[in-house]
Amino acid sequence: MSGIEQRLHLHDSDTAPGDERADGREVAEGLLGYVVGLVLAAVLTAMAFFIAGTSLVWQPSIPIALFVLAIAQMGVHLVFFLHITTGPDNVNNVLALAFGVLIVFLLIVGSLWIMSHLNHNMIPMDQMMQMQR
Amino acid sequence: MSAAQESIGPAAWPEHAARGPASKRIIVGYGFWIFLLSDIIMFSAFFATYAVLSGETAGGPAGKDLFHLHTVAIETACLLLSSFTCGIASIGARAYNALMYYGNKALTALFGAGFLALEIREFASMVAQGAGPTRSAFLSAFFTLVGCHGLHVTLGLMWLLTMMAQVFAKGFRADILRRILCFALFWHTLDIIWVGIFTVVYLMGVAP
Amino acid sequence: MLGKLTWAAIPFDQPIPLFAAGLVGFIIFCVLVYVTLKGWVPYLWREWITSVDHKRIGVMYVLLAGVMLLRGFTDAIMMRSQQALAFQSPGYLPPEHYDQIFSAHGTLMIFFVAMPFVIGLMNVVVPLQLGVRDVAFPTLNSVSFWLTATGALLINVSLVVGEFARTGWLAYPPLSELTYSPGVGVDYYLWSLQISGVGTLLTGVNFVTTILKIHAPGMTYMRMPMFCWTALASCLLIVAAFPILTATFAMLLLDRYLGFHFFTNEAGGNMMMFINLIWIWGHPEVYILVLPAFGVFSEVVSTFSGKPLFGYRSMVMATLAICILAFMVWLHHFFTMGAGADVNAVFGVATMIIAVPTGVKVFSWLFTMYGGRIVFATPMLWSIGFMVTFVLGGMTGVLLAVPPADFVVHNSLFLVAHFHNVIIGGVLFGAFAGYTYWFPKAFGFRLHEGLGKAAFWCWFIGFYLAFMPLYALGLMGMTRRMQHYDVPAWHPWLLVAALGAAVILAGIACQVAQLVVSVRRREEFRDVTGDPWNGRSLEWSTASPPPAFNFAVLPRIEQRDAYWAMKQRAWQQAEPGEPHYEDIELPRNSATGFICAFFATFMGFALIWHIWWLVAASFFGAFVTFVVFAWRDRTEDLIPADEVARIDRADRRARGAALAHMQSVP
Amino acid sequence: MHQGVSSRRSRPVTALTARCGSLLALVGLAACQPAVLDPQGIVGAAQKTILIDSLAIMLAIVVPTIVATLACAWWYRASNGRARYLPDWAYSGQLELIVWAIPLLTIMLLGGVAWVGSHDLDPARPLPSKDPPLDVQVVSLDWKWLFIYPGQHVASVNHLVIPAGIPIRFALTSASVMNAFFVPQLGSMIYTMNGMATQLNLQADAPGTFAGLSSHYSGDGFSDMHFDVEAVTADRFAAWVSATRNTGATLTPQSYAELTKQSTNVAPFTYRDVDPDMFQKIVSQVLPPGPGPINEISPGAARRAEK
Ligand code: HEA
Ligand code: HEA
Ligand code: CUA
Ligand SMILES: [Cu+2]
Repeated sequence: MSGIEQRLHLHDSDTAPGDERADGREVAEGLLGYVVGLVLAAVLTAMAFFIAGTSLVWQPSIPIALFVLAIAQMGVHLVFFLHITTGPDNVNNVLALAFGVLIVFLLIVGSLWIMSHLNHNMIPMDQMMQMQR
Repeated sequence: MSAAQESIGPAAWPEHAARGPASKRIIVGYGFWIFLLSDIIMFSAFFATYAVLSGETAGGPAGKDLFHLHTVAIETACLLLSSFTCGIASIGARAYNALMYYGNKALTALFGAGFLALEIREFASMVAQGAGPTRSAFLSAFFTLVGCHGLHVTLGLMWLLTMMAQVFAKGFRADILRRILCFALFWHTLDIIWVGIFTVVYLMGVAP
Repeated sequence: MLGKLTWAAIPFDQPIPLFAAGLVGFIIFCVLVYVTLKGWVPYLWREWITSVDHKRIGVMYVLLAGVMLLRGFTDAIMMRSQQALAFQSPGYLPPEHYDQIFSAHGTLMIFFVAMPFVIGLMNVVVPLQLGVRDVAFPTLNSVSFWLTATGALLINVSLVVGEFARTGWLAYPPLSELTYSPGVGVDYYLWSLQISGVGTLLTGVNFVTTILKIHAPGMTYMRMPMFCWTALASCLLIVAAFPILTATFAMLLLDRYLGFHFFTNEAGGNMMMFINLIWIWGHPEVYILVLPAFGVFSEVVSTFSGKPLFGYRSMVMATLAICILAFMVWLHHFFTMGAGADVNAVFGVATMIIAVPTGVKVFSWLFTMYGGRIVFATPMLWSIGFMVTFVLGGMTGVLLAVPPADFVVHNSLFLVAHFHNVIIGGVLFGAFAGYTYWFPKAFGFRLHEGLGKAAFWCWFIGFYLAFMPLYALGLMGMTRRMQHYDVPAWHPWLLVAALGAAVILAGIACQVAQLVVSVRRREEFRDVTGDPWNGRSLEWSTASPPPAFNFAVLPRIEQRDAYWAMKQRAWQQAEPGEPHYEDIELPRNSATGFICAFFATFMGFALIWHIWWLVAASFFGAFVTFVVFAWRDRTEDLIPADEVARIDRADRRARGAALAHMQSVP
Repeated sequence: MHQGVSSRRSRPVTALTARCGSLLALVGLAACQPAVLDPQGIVGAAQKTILIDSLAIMLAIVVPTIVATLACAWWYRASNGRARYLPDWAYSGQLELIVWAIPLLTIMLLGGVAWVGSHDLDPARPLPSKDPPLDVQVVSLDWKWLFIYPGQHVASVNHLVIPAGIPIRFALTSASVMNAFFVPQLGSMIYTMNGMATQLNLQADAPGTFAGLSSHYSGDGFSDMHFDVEAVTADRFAAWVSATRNTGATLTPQSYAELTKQSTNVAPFTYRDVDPDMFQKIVSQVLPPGPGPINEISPGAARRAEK
């Protein structure tokens, strides 16, 4: 047991991203984590594919639902596969992730906002004239 | 400096830094994590471009006319399973269980290759229909975003095979274990990006 | 076989560039021959080219910046003289040549002068300030450097073989698309920046990891010197911004090489998306440059005032605020594209908010000087010159951030004046301050003070002469990038600006002379104590130049301004006993960086000229290099404890004597 | 305000002499041509005010900062025995508060100016006026400007005639690469881009001639992309229109295709008649974008071909 632990180099108060918690879990426990992750991810994926193809859901809400499912699934991957948690040993990993997510958010939302305004102000003339009428 | 001044930020900070340099495994893992974040940001630029250009079909086919969701579903399954086996392989590596390692890495490679084959087939059929990347801005953005992910998977496969050879030649040495950690991070991240792709490109592309 | 490459690529019909390039080529050739004849090649190979020592790599970065100065400044002088002459006349540079010059000037100055300079300073200083032996990934560091050098090389090759872009330093489409720029100029631009961009990104990753994960014991975040904080912020910006540049350029490349339609006029392409994306990178880029300079000033002002930095926590917060805000303002570069009042207003206000943390920094430096005992050494002169100049440039920046004001000065020489005002007054002055401040640390002797001061005054005066007229010209309606003009009122101002560039030239001459004189009289300027300025942070606690392992024993840090505190304690207590020396492991030299860059150079060149077999061959070469590198068994060399002890004892003796001396003369 | 533009451009002899006269006058004025600071229209005037106001607000703290820096550096020089040395003083709560508060308050003020200003002076916003605006459609080409008057069915190249005192509603596009339309004395510039139409509203308050130019670099011929704006009285404008309707060619897809080819220093000329959908056809890309350089191998070769 402690042999493994030593080889795992997990004695620091810090963990590398992707490392599992250093409390000396068994291999089986590690497996369990991946299985749970796999099942959750599979369920979320199935839901997403189902919603996209169904007419049971109120149509305008579909994109939002898909977004939420995607974010949930990314969360599942982060926690169960990449082992990013909120523990104190993970602070730096989470902060870096938060910074990355912030940039991604600014980039995508900012671009879409700007481009939609630009495109709106720059529709070809025939459409513009129709609008003025 | 008073203690009050010091305690900005999470309590863990000063404590861990107080011990001097972190271990090599943590340094390598963290560095690679930062690199992956930059990769995700690069993808987000392609995502933003795709979102902006997705309506610009220039009279050509739109997503609805081109995408086959069942192929995408199989692709998704392939990647998800490969992510799973990759995780198991990592456990195997850390338990020094060669069989567990090789077996699962081989499965990972197999699923990855399956994914790639499906993707290449999809691309080829689109090009054959005259819906290649030069047809419209929408298709340029589509091929670039999805293709960039595919390129990452390809590079990942090259890396994976190199790693298997390395373990074979050198055994589970500390530096090899660090690389296995990085590869696992890389592979899982590709899966996360794929979640974005199948949601934004395929599902939203065909959703009414 | 050779793709698009033919003899026509060499501009035989343009004597000026051909001659200039020939001359440079000849000089390089002579240097190479001289070095070989002197038998220095093995030394260079062992100690520099394959070195993975952060100090050596840092010096090479600064050297690269210095060499690129030659071209960047030549371009600047040519532009200034062309505009001085081109009143109602075509001047001496035809448009297709002039257009290459300003594009090359902007590209070189930003990517291959300013970037390598600040990255070089970070390389030399950050691990020393953190009290550690190296960066997180030493070999990667060498790869970064050599990839940057590859980019610089490719741009300079474009002088002789083919042409450079004629699109401005950001290559807006559709002008940069194949239809409107069918030549290889844009391809040179794109590939050299893609390759060097990878290098820069890796540097960013490397330093973020270093600063967050590798410290001497006790070096908590709140005890790090300010320069480390700004380097961290700058590298976070690199990590977040450069991938966007890579993606954007990749799309333009796909348009040009494979007929995609991202930014073309046809098939639904949208050039506005390029402009949007390039500025999401471009705005953070200017803070990538200026933040490390802010760090340098913090160190310099505090050292030469003999006081700790005022408001350290505020400074840290301001740095992080700038780091985040940098990503929320990019639209201010295209207010005039027509996104509408709301978008413009939001981004205009967001832009101005950056003036708040920047102002906090300025005031903190001011209060650091307050109550100090200020020594006007050259680094301090640069810092004061900066505080005066940068404040003006920042102010005009805020003016540009007011959308209705920007509507009449956008793209004018007013804008050109703004950014030279902040870049020269901020980044370059910072680089020069850092250069004179840390030079003795890196080489073991100081730079000549008199010439340094002369250089400062030439630069300072030359800057105002060269760029204040541009503010006036901007308000007089003169746009940037004009090859000639017919308005008489502009002419006198442009003559003054040309004069200013000449004064700057004198400043650069002083700097060259300073370097030559200092090297020749190095024994006279020798720094035996390792602490020539009565410094405060850890880099001064080791020898100059530092041994390969930086610190014989990792220092223990108990408070901010760690070395200052150690000196205080040393004065109070008797000399503590000798530390316990241990064996030190250092990363081995590696040719990986150089070989990778070698293949990258060929790959870039082959891509530019469509020589596909060479592309494949060099890609394969680079891959093999990596695998070979990954296959090494021994990655570290051991320095035995006796050796460490021997080196360290000499330093401790010299330092002890110096401390005693300092104490006797308070 | 009258000022000389291209004397290298070929012009009718009378215009040339007039121009020479004004040139001489200008040289007499020496080096002063305060374009942006001498606005001749309501938009420009408002922008000038905003510019000066913002500058004044900022100078009010920037100048003291500079003075304080120099004073502080001088007083605390090491050789000044009278200055008090505070080797450990590095923190003061009050000062820190002030340090954040001063720029913050300034920026709140300026931010207000920016917010209101960018709404009031949005280029797409119609100008207040009792007269209906005149529509002008602007097309930037390699390397010249085409001005189409849809209501009058005429067009001109490199010369813009507008009635003074009446708002002009511009719709702008580009035949090839990006440019920006800018008349410094009238105010706001705006980009022109192929496949899109941007909007701009300007007005000249009184008759006069103003310099206009492209303020976005567009390639080798860029420096010559300037034009004159002639603001005239309503009567003279009507006279100009009817004179124009009687001379020159008509602007058809064919003559437009000819115009899109790269050329520099095109002397101003006019079109007697214009296809009413011309601008829309350009914007919606029914008419293809300009071809760019033809058969270029190297810059030198292109130049040789030009000669
Ligand atoms: C870091 C950025 C940087 C720097 C330092 C400079 C420095 C100078 N620049 Fe540059 N400039 C740009 C960035 C920079 N510029 C950019 C981005 C553009 C826009 C390009 C475009 O339009 O696309 C531009 C455009 C530009 C123009 C074009 C204006 C126009 O569009 O009409 C002109 C005109 O004269 C000009 C002049 C000068 C001059 C005279 C200097 C000189 O004052 C300064 C020369 C100084 C040096 C060369 C010193 C630097 C040297 C070192 C740092 C190394 C020292 C090393 C050792 C001692 C070891 N610049
Ligand atoms: C190192 C480089 C650098 C730095 C630090 C800055 C700093 C700033 N820049 Fe600049 N900028 C450039 C480099 C830089 N810029 C370049 C290269 C371009 C043009 C690129 C191109 O088009 O080619 C450009 C262009 C540019 C534009 C686009 C203009 C246009 O295209 O029309 C704008 C507009 O908002 C702008 C604004 C600002 C602002 C608000 C700051 C602020 O960060 C400044 C903050 C500092 C201060 C304000 C001074 C100190 C503060 C005080 C003393 C406090 C009190 C003061 C107040 C409250 C006002 N810049
Ligand atoms: Cu550019 Cu619309
Ligand atoms: Cu900016």
